[in-house]
Amino acid sequence: MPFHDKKLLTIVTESVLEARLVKDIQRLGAHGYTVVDARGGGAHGVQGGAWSFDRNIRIDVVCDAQVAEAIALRCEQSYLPDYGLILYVSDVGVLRADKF
Amino acid sequence: MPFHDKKLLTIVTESVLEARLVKDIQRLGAHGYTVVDARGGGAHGVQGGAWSFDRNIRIDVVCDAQVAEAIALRCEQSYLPDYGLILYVSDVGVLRADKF
Amino acid sequence: MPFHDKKLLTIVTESVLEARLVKDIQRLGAHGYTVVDARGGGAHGVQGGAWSFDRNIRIDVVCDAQVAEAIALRCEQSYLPDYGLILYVSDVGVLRADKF
Amino acid sequence: MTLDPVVLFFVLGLLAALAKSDLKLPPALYETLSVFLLIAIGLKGGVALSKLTGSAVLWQVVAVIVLGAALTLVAFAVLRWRLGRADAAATAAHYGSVSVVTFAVASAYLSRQGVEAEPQLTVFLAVMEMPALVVGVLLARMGGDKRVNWGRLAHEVFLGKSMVLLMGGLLIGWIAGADGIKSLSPLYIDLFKPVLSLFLLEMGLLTAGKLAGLRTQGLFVVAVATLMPLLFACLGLATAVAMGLSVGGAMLLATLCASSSYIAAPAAMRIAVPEANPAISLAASLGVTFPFNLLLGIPLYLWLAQQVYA
Amino acid sequence: MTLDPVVLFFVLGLLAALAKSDLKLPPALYETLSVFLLIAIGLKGGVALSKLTGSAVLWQVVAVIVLGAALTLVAFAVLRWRLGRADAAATAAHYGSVSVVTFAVASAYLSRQGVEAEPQLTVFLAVMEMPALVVGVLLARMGGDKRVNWGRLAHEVFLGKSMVLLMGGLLIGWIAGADGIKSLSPLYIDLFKPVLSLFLLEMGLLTAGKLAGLRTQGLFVVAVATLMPLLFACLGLATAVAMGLSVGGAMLLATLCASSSYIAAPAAMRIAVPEANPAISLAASLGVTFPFNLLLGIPLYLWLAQQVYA
Amino acid sequence: MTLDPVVLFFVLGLLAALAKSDLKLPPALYETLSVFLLIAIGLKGGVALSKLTGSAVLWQVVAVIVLGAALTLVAFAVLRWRLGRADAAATAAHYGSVSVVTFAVASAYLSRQGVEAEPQLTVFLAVMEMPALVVGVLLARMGGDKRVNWGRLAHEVFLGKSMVLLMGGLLIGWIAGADGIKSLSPLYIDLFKPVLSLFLLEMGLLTAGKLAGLRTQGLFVVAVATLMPLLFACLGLATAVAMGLSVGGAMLLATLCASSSYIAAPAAMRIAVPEANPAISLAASLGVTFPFNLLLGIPLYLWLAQQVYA
Ligand SMILES: Nc1ncnc2c1ncn2[C@@H]1O[C@H](COP(=O)(O)O)[C@@H](O)[C@H]1O
Ligand SMILES: Nc1ncnc2c1ncn2[C@@H]1O[C@H](COP(=O)(O)O)[C@@H](O)[C@H]1O
Ligand SMILES: Nc1ncnc2c1ncn2[C@@H]1O[C@H](COP(=O)(O)O)[C@@H](O)[C@H]1O
Ligand code: NA
Ligand code: NA
Ligand code: NA
Repeated sequence: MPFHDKKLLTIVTESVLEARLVKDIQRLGAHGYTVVDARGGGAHGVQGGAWSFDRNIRIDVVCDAQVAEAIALRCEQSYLPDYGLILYVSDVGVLRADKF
Repeated sequence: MPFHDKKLLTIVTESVLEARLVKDIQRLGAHGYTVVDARGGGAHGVQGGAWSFDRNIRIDVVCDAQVAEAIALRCEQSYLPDYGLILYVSDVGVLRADKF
Repeated sequence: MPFHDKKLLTIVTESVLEARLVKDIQRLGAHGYTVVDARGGGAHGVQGGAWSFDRNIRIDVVCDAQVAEAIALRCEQSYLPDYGLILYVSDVGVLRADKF
Repeated sequence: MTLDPVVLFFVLGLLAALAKSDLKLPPALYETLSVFLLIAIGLKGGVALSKLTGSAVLWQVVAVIVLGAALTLVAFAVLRWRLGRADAAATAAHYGSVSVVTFAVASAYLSRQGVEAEPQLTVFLAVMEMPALVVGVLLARMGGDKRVNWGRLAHEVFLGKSMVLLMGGLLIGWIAGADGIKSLSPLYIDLFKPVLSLFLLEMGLLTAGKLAGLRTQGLFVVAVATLMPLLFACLGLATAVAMGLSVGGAMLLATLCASSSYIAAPAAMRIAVPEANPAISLAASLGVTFPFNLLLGIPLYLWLAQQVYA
Repeated sequence: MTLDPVVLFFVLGLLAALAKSDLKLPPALYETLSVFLLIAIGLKGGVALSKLTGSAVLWQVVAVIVLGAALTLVAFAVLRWRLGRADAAATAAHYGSVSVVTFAVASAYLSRQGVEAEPQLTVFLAVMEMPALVVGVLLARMGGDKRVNWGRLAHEVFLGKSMVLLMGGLLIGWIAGADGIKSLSPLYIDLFKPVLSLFLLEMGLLTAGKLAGLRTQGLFVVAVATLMPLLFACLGLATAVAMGLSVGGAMLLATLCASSSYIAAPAAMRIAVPEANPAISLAASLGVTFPFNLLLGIPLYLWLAQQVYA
Repeated sequence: MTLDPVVLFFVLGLLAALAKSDLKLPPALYETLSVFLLIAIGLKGGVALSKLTGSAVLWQVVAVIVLGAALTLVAFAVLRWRLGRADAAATAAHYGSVSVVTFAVASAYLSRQGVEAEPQLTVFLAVMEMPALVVGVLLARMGGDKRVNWGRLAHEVFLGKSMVLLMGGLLIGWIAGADGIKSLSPLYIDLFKPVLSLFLLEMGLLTAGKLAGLRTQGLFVVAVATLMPLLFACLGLATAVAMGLSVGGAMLLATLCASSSYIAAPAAMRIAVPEANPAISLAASLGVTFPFNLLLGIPLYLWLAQQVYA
């Protein structure tokens, strides 16, 4: 089966940013996104997940390389300085290239 | 440490399909699966996660390339036409090849 | 945009191990981790997610190859023999290499 | 004719969501509340049933099942005018089926007005969920070449969560009787209305989300979603008169007919008629008909019943 | 000897799950209900304790701790016949420990029958959780070369969720006394039984899942899981007589002995004896012993106690 | 002057978490409880308001809004001594704002002591949430070059979850009045205190987590977090006297001033002043001030009020 090359961009950050990130993601050209509640720890300490502002989300976006870069740039400039946030990209193969 | 090459297949779709997909996955030769509740948005609109039929799930399966293709084919034929569903594969290294 | 190469290590296992695994991960040199509640099935049967000891967690760690190997080794020796656990690594690109 | 405070909670949720407040109730709460309401309604009905004698109720149950099926056919005929077969069938199933919460609010409204109703109405509620789903699937498949997986549909209908809880509660109430249930009443009876208020808050939030979907569905759907309940309420009233129900019973049967499902039907249709677009049926059922019944329908149906019985 | 309606909820859950209904309660509800039950039982016991004087209870507590340890040894001896050391030890720990919900249902049953019981039984419930876990781990490690991480085990046992809530509730009830607790009683006392009904619904759903595991475990496990409770109930009765408890107290102690843990013990054993297969102990404890006690054991133990005290 | 049992639940949670127990309540429960408390407090206030006549309250509301803004300025002046602008401003916003749970515990304490308070205090609670947030953001942005997104801030403040629920409850209570609310009281009134006990258990668990953060924040933060409430309580008392409130009203206003926000303020500041470190303000507000008020402050403020009014 032919899988088409795309990028998978994953963002883990504070849940207060969910609404804003979703808007950014759509504005920058992605055709969809998936969100999962998470907890975790990093440079900004432990996010235990008990409260809304103590909770992380994980957002996954399958998209083209340029869209992934645009979203990454937006995160780096707008959120990375002040919020707990990590971001990584990887290569994935998708079924219908035109969907993404 | 020797990591063995396998495929990671990820499906994001409506939670009503969980039981059927799990059956499919097992029948098509995967040795396990992991499910996480999710929300998201795409061509079928926003799945906010509040209700059972307004919720997505994310299923991850580590398996051989043939099994991944078989599951992908099954999804494409049986679910993609009518349900909100995306699917992607990537390369992963696992610890014990025989477990998958 | 320059993405730097790192490893993404994913562990899926019983939720009773969460506290211990987090300690291990930090001790072995990772700078952060992300945890998500999960359910699933595998060689140890179905983990339905209803109870604390019937629930899985999925832990993701972005780190260097050596750290990933050290964590994998620790899991293989300490937890794999007795607990339901899978583990896989993949390649990801991150924004700021020094964060991980 | 002031609004019941529980309805104000619905309005609060609706306004909050329309104003884009970040108010959100946890999904687990929504599920818990719906489990609670289904059991509580079932228990109450079961206890009431345990006091009944005679077989009249049995005939009424049959009549009500036929009514549910008939309403689905009517709804299909109306909807087919503009919608494709699958969409019309799935939406018709929603309207032939019933809304548990609308029933609960109507019951609360009745008892506030001091009007009594027959105990078997809860049984009607339970049995009216089902026939519409079967008829809806039949309509969707008629003439098509897709075969129906009846096993899966039967499973979905009879073992769906809402059916199991409603019927389970009914049976437990019936077996245990008024005395046996007494120790459970501090939760299932005394807290019923305030818990309903929380549930309606959540429904308000969810309804607002579906209103957005309306814009794309057009005027036809909105018109049907307000006029069909009125028509069905009248059909329900007529049946109630024929069955010899009291004013209260007639009003509740009218409400059942006028109400449309947004729990059992969407779940069943998503499985059995997947090619139907759930956005259409939910926008109509939850976005229009549910608030319409809550805010205007319920008092109206009582007024209608009182005119008929005057 | 009709079934308490709360037990009917268990049956409902069991049947729904066996019929493969999609009924599922959210995990957060399960956790909330168990938090509630533990606090409520603790509070009630604490208030009762605050009215006691004298040191007789202290000796009884010591006796009951010894009893818990002894039962674990007996269970181990029986189970070792067919199971490996780790599995036998872990399962024995389940049977030497106790089930909070079985205790709650037994108390409800007693008070429905109008039989009183000593307040310290709740204290017994709390202290009987623990010794079995320690003995179980000792048995698993005896003769082996794996060293026990006693710090981790102690932590698991004394700071495990159920111990903290039960003991915390006990202390708060004891400090605040009947008057102080009065403002809390609308939740912890009045709603206790109906909340228990919801919890039992969930337990029914979970039990069905474990029944599937039984098939692979074979007849030996099933036999042990039905006969051991009977044996242990008798040992409990004997101890109760020796301790001078009333009929009600004796029945509850018998129930505690007959009951097996499925919350504290599985969690502790998974940490301390990870090489034991949790499917075996859960299939026995939750799949067989729990429903057995609920449906047959509890009335039987009261009958037995009444014979002994007649 | 014994501790209210609800406060014991806080202590239990605190100790359990400090002892590293694995006790954790599900996040959905925390959210559900906070939704409940906000609605319940709002409803109660709204019903009380519906009985008031005259415009005196309006002036009091204005006075209280000014007070909230003034306290924020005072807090900023104190905090700026050692903290950077953003951190000082964000933390000041926490202290100028109020804590719903502290208010609830204080009300419960008052009614246990048999002291009455004016109904409008609940309105004060609602309106005092907001001005501090606005002033805090202004202080953070003054002299800087970052522009404030006022639209987003207004949205966060007026449509934030706690504001919507509190105000919504208030309005519903006001519209429905005492009679209309009666059917809801088994939940929102009778269960208020026991539900508060569960919430405080959770708060204890969360507070322990923030205590850890204190170590890195140093003595200055701890000192401010204990002394500022005392100072603010006195300012509140003075205002209350000037406004002509009763002893009970004065005590509650003092408590409002002394309390600091840990729900609305952190959420608003994270959005509007993201460069502030939330660990500082939460360690102070939740780690120190909240337990201080709960355990010592509340009885002290009543005593102070009684001295002033003696
Ligand atoms: N190395 C990492 N691997 C996986 N997740 C991480 C890592 N570092 C941080 N995170 C996640 O990202 C969130 C914010 O990271 P930080 O800004 O480092 O506090 C944390 O709460 C974690 O959930
Ligand atoms: N490009 C995407 N990246 C990540 N997740 C997506 C994407 N598109 C769709 N999804 C997820 O898949 C679900 C179904 O997609 P769709 O069929 O496009 O509505 C959505 O609700 C999302 O959770
Ligand atoms: N092949 C697989 N793909 C994805 N997840 C798996 C796989 N095998 C096991 N898992 C997950 O890992 C857990 C433990 O696996 P096991 O030890 O095989 O029972 C399961 O409960 C699943 O959640
Ligand atoms: Na209908
Ligand atoms: Na036992
Ligand atoms: Na304040």
